Amino acid sequence: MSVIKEWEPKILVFTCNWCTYTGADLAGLNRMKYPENVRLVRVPCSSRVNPQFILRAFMKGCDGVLVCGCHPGDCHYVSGNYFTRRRFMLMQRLLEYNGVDPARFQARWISGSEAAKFRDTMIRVSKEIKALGPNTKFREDWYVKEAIANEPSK
Amino acid sequence: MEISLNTPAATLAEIGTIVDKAHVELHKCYQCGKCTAGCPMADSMDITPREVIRHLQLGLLAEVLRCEAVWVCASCHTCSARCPNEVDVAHLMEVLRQEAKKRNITPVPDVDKFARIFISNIRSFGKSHEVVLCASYNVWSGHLFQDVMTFPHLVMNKLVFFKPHVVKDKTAVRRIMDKALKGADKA
Amino acid sequence: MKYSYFPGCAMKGAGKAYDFSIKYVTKKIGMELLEIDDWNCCGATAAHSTSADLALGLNARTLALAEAQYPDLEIAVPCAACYSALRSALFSARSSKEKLAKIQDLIEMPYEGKNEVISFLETFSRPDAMKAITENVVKPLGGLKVACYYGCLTSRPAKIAGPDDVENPMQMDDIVALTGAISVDWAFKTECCGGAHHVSYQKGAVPLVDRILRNAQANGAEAIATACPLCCLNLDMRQGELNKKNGTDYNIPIYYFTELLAMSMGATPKEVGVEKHFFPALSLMEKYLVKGGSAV
Amino acid sequence: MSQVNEMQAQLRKVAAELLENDTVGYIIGWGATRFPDRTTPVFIHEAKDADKLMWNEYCVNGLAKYVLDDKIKAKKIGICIRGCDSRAINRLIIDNQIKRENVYLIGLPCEGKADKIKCGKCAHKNPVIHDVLIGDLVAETPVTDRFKAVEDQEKLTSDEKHAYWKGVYDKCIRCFACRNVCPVCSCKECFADQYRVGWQGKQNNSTENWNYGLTRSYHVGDRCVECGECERVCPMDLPLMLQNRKMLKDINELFGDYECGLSEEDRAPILGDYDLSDRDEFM
Amino acid sequence: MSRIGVFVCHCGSNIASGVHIDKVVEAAKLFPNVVYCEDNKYTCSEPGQFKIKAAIVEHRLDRVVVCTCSPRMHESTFRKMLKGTTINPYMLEVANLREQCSWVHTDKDKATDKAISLVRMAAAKVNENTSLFPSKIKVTKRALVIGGGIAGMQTALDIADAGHQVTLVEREPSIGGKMVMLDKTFPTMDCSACISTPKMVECSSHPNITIMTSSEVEKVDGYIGNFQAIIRQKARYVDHSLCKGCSDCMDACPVQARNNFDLGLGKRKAVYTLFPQAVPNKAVIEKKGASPCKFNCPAHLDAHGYMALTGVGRYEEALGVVRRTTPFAGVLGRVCFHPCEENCSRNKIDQPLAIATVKRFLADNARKSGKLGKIAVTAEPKDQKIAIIGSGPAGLNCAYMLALEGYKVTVFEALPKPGGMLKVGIPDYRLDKAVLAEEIKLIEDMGVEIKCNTRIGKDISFKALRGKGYKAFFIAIGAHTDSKLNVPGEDALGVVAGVDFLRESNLGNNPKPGKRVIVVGGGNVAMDAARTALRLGSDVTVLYRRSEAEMPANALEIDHAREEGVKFEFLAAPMEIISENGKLSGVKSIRNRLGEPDAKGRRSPVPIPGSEFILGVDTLIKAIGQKVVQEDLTAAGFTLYDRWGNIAANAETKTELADVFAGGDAQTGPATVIEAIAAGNKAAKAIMNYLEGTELPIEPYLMPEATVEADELKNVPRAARGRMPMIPIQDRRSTFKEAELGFDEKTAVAEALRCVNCAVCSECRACETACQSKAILREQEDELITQDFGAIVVTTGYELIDWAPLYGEYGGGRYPDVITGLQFERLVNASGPTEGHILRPSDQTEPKNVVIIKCVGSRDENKGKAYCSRACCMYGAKHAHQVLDKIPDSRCYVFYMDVRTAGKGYEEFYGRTREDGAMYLRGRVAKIYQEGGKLICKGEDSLLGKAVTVEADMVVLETAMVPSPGVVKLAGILGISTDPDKWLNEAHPKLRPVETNSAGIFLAGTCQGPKDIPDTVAQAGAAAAKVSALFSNDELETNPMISKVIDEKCSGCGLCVGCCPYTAISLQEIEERVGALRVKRLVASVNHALCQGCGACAGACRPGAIDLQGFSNRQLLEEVDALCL
Repeated sequence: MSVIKEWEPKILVFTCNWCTYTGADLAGLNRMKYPENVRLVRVPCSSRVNPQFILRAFMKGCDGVLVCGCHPGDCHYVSGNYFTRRRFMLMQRLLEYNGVDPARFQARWISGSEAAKFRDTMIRVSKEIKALGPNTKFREDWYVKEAIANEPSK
Repeated sequence: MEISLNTPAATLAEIGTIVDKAHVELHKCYQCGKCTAGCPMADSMDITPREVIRHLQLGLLAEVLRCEAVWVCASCHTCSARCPNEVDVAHLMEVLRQEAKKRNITPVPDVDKFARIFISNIRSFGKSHEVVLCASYNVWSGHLFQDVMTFPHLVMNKLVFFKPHVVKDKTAVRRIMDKALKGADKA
Repeated sequence: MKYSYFPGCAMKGAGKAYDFSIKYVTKKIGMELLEIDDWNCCGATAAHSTSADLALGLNARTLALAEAQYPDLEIAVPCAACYSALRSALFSARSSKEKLAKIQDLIEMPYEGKNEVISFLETFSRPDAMKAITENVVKPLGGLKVACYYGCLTSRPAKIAGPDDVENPMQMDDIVALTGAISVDWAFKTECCGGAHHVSYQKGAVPLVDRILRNAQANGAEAIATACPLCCLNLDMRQGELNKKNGTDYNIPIYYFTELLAMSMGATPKEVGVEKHFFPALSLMEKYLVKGGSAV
Repeated sequence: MSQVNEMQAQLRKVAAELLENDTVGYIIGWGATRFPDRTTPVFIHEAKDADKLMWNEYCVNGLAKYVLDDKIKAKKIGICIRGCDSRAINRLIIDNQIKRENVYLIGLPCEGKADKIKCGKCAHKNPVIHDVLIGDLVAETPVTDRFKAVEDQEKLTSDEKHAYWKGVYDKCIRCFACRNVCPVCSCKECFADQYRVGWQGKQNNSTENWNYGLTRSYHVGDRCVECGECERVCPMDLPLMLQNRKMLKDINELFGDYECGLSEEDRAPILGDYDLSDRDEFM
Repeated sequence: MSRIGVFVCHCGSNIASGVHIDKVVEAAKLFPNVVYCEDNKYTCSEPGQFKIKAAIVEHRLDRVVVCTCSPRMHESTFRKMLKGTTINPYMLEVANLREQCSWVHTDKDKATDKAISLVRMAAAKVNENTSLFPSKIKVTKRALVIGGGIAGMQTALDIADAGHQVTLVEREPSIGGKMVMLDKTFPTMDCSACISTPKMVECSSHPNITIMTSSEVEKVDGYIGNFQAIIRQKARYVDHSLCKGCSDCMDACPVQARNNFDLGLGKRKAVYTLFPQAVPNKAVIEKKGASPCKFNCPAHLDAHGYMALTGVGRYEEALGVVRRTTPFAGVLGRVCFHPCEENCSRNKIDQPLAIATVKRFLADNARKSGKLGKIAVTAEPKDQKIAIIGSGPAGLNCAYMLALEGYKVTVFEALPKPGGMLKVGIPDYRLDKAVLAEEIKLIEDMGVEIKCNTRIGKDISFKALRGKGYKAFFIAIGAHTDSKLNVPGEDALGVVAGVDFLRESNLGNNPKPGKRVIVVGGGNVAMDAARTALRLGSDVTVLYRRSEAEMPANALEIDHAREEGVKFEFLAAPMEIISENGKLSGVKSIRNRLGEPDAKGRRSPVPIPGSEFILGVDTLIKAIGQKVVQEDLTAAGFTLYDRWGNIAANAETKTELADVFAGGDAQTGPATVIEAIAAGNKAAKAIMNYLEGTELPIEPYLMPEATVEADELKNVPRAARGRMPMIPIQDRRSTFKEAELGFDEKTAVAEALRCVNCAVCSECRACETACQSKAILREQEDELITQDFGAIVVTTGYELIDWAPLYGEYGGGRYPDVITGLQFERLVNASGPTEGHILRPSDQTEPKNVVIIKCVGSRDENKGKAYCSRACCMYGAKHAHQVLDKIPDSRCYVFYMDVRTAGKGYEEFYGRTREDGAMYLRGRVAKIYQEGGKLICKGEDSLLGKAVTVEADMVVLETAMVPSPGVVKLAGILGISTDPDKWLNEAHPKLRPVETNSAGIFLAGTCQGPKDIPDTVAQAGAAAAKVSALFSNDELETNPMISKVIDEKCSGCGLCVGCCPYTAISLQEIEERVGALRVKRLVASVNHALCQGCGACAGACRPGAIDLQGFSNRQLLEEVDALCL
């Protein structure tokens, strides 16, 4: 019981540099609060995100992954997010088909001005993931253990 | 008198279902009045076709169902053809007529009467028959002598028959009509 | 050139001249019309303003009969009102499977919405028909100025009626031109004549006829050709009346476009029943037929 | 059977001519093995050897991918193709792996082979392209249950799904046979071999296997020609098409009916293209 | 092993207050490869940066992680800082501890954990960073501006003033665009021309601006700073280096063409300048090709040319045009079967022009007035002698052409009279031989010698003539013997050949046919024979084996024959000639029916067994075809024939003997006069080539046919073809007087004016004569010019929507007095068709009641466009003002939906217009119709709630703006995008309004969307500024964080190519070793100038063969791994 209390999920958020990352910065500027368990990885465009990154994250013990980009039509690179849309609609279904809970992998459009939407999304997602508990599926505990072992402790 | 625009949600919902039946999106209308301008019957209407739409936009359903315009409409579809915003006014008028009928509101009784007679005429013969039609209409509506002067002409030129043509399978036709009219009021 | 034929109620009554002239012309040009057995009334405006299903049911029945009797023939319809009513039924049948099922259940007959419904403007303006007509014109109406009046229901709603042009259709003009008559360019080709309102709402309907006649007159028309018994009746019946009431001097006899065809193909005005019109229409024809005769 | 024998005779005749008049450098086809119910891919270089070509219900192997081994392409390659092979060939053409003019396609309409799993859901028994046709076209039987298995799988709960695939990938030995035989796997260097970059770990455990399997099905998913070779060659008899067809099914639902490799100028692979009107679930 | 330094920033208390900095530092020290870590109050500050630099040196760091605010804030700062150190600026990662950690979290411990993890991610990533170096691309400092409207001119001027070269490309013959068409500009009402023409002049005189009018951009390759454009300079048919801009050519031009600049309200010449102040002020010729009449004439006579000249009463010039090709105007005018008329575009609306008859008029007119004159030979005399055998149309025309070139020509004729078939084949009632004689005389007067009664083979031979010094020969002996019927009894007395019969009668040896004459055949000879026999008093029946429809004779001939009383027996063929004691008595014939069409589509006759019948006859004339008489030539030593017995010569009239040429019937078999003339002309050219050793084209110069579609003619007023007067029928039956009398002057001119000028330019060449500076280039062709550019500005502007097909209720274009706003501008414009008087196009009267309708095509998704065209409200008001201002006691009604006056002084202007008395009615007009000369507008005043009608004299439709035609094509060429309405897309609606998504390509003006002049000019300036900024450097530094292909991994599948929005990726061939051999294969390659570094390609590439530098797969995977710890 107490373990669960302690437990914080690890949530990876890929964000495009021009919209969502900006939105996140804006959220910061406005001192909006959201859970600590989300970590952003900055990429130039959501279309940069190779779906294999997501598999990798789950393998290595991530509990939830989110891909965020500009709204369709607003892509800084004209059309990138249209590719994102197709890739991850299919990837999401494939993961679900393989037994990964759809909540664990999601994609969202968040523009540079939508700080509030960014915050709300983060809060919601982390709540959902937390509710789901640690991801056991598609995850190699051995890696995680190893990794922690390798971490020089003090 | 002052009009309140705090229309109850129920009414708005009603309007919603009505316009949906006519596949009309009220918000599209920006009140240019091209419908009214082109309407051949506009002169005889109490409120113009544009105003019919306007009333609905404002949620004033009762007024619309009460108005004559809906019944004066000759269903020539000129309005719909010319509307810049693809609002099918004519179709809407038709749906409104049906709705009004459901509520037994018939502000232009003659038009309604004629329709009823026409339909009962079909019920009895399966085909409509001018003499019976006009005769009974005149009796019903009280315009006893409307167009009687034309009658001799019709007769002389054998343009009318006294023995109506009749559908063989009358019952079939009736069954269809009854089925169809279930809900809508029977003629 | 073979069609199944839906005459419609009017053809047995006021529209006799229309009926006759169609029969005459089609016979001349070798177009075969097979009347649908036991067809019923289309319900006209009365039906669809009462209930959509009523209009649907009545017309679906006729269509179903046609489909059963002449599976591979298009249905030719002379009366604009019937044409419109039948077409809308056809369209809703084709709109969706659900709708079709609903219809079948309503009329309790098999029906698939196969056969096209077309007007006589359409049948006659098809190339082979046009050709046949040209070949059969023996007494051209040389120079008769005709205003072709299409009325509402052959042109609107456009997606139902499928006219060549909603505001300024030319089909009838082209056909009439074959008779040697000159179709005038006027503005009221597709304006409404008032339809059934002439019975049930006269005070509103009569001015419409007035407007139509005025514009025809202003554009130099000597005659008006129609493609609908009701239009014809209204324009015809009211003309004299208007002259009396408003002191107008309209002198524009009303014909069915098929009457003009028939006469140019050798039918005598009497045969066609030209003298049966309310507004005297015989003399004009006699005048022109003679002229035309000599022109050959 | 006689029908088939006629075809075999015709095939040999045609092959001999092609080699004779030097239309092709050699012909890839099926040849006999010492087992009566097995054939093996053969490369016929001389007219006199044309009689080594076989055509019978045991001609199971897909041949398309062999054309990739010829790097020099000195001469046209003659190759025997059934419906599935022909789609594979188209695939290779679309992916710029071969040029149409470098291959001479000997079409063989195919009623289905001994391998029922491979041929079970075959929607294209006749070659969709060919230069010469042996025998007559056969009637196609429309496939109604293309995605049946996938749909059943989808009905499972997510735990059941996971359990099922875990079971599958526990078995996998990552021999890469599926990849090596796949006509769609035409990469110069497969991600799965790029340990340095880190797409794929060396460790042998179900997660790595799974990572491999899932990634592979994602990579071929929008281009799979459904020849079923991967499944056929899998030494562990893993249900690989069940994985591949999932993406095909989604593509069909999301982006309209889609069968890959039906023509030389197929529409761009789903993932290499987009449409403004695509469905949006990420709002 | 890399050496990473980590620098944690307090950012004052911004970070420190939310995160335990010390813990972070401690943790960071233990990360792999981290050799140094320190914290810092303000890392971004001067001292902060200095400390980093110091640490780099001290600890030999090779990469740096800065843990501070958002990289969007200071990444660039630290990159700049690193420039001055041993570390490459791209060996830097920034961990965002402020915006995304300290500021957004409350629990300091948790925040600290997150911070540590963020730093770990950054460290892991930076470990995989590689040094990156920006590359440079050179900039061509020349701008291409497409579209010479006000936007284009302004942009060009601003760029040019900044000192850069500009090429301004305009599709029309002059720059100026729409603005110069306007009269006044709202709200200031200053004269549009007065403010725009100076700009035009400035453009043309600016040293840095090259103006290319009548030009279009054909193709554009390359990328920012380095575009190559191919520009098509369309043929103008005028050498602008010579043209002085005087209007002599225009005065000379007989063609009245539609004036597009006045939107059809006025006329202009085929050679024209767009408008008086045009820049450049040089003439251009509108030439759509060769008019059908000319194109389809075997000899390509300039029919259009002489029709045009006739139309304006310049008959002698017109005749001159005919004589460019042949002296036989009078003859052709009578006997030609005129394929010109068959192909006349008038056929599509009423009847063809009577081209031949007008030609006849020209000749007859010249004769009557004695102006037939002589034909001057300008060429200097040459001494080569040429012999022509046969004085038919072919021979004589050949002689004519050669004589024009100054050669010595002798024509040898076997018969006593020259003219060949013209003389002995065609009866007098069709062709008055006096006319023929006079036109032959013209040729003789040019020095051509015609020797009659001189038969080749008998009196002369090639050998002898060569001996006499003749250098070349043209055989044109025609086909003067008949084909046989091949039926029994054919040679009975009384059976004569059509050609012989006609010859006899034409030479005046008046033959005596019997009472009952039967002519067998259906060609023109048959008709001539029949009508001749009829005139000689016989009762004539024509026997033809097919039906009338198949008769080769031309229809008019048949009609005339019938009128005159010739009888016809169709579908009947002779089987046997019956004669009693050697004298012809009857012909046994059989009925035919028509069988299946043969190869030529002609239905061949099939005899009906047992349908034989006998016709009594005294004379039977065979007219079923002619053959060449071979005996004479054979005797003369010429023996080359084809299998039909015609002289064997190729399309260029060359025979196998180098010096012998042949043409006309003799070569082709029986054909027409005009074909013979064509052959003669060709032969003449061939002979000249032979004599001069040149290889000039044999056929006359001819452009592609300029066909006109019926709907282009639908507004052309109908006019019946001129009637041909004829002599009384009884005279026709009995005498040989010419049956057709020809046109009088009035009819001829009227007929000529029916011409619809298919090709616009009639090629009459009047301009060539008129132009003193010889600037006209008749045969000019389009020219393709390739040039390099550094930037492109698109300023293609707008068009007005074609409202007519959309608005049937407004008359669909059938009412001339329903006009568009732009047409109104032309009407009120002092330099317009009415010199500024507002007059109704229909009757040129001043309208008193004018209705203005706004939003026609705009805000109408049903019929037109959903959008608002922005400018209409204002120029609508302007038009209303102008009507009320210019027309005394006029009234103006404006139907509007809304009045949108967002602009300086706009609302006030609208107010003034109302003050002027404009009546504003809120509502759309539903219908405009004509009744008694009035245009009746039905609308609703929606404020009154009543339907209203206005009786107007003129209606002005303020129609929607749409992108100018061809913009979609251009967008394709430039690789830029358009919106659903085809307006060009800007890169960002708010922040990058004049850029496109392709770097280096900019937009200005209405090509981007509807706007008024001030906005347009502002945008033009903005675009110019962008271009100037681009040109301010000699080189562009490209962002090095772009995609890179690893060839070994790339299989060249091309998936990435489709993913790139900048078309930066292409497949390139590389060579690589396979065993012993080198083989070529395709791999992707990235254009570093085009790539913007989005990484869509890297996200798509399955084997990771294409990777994004700075965000490589390796880097991101490491970052992910680190995050998961």
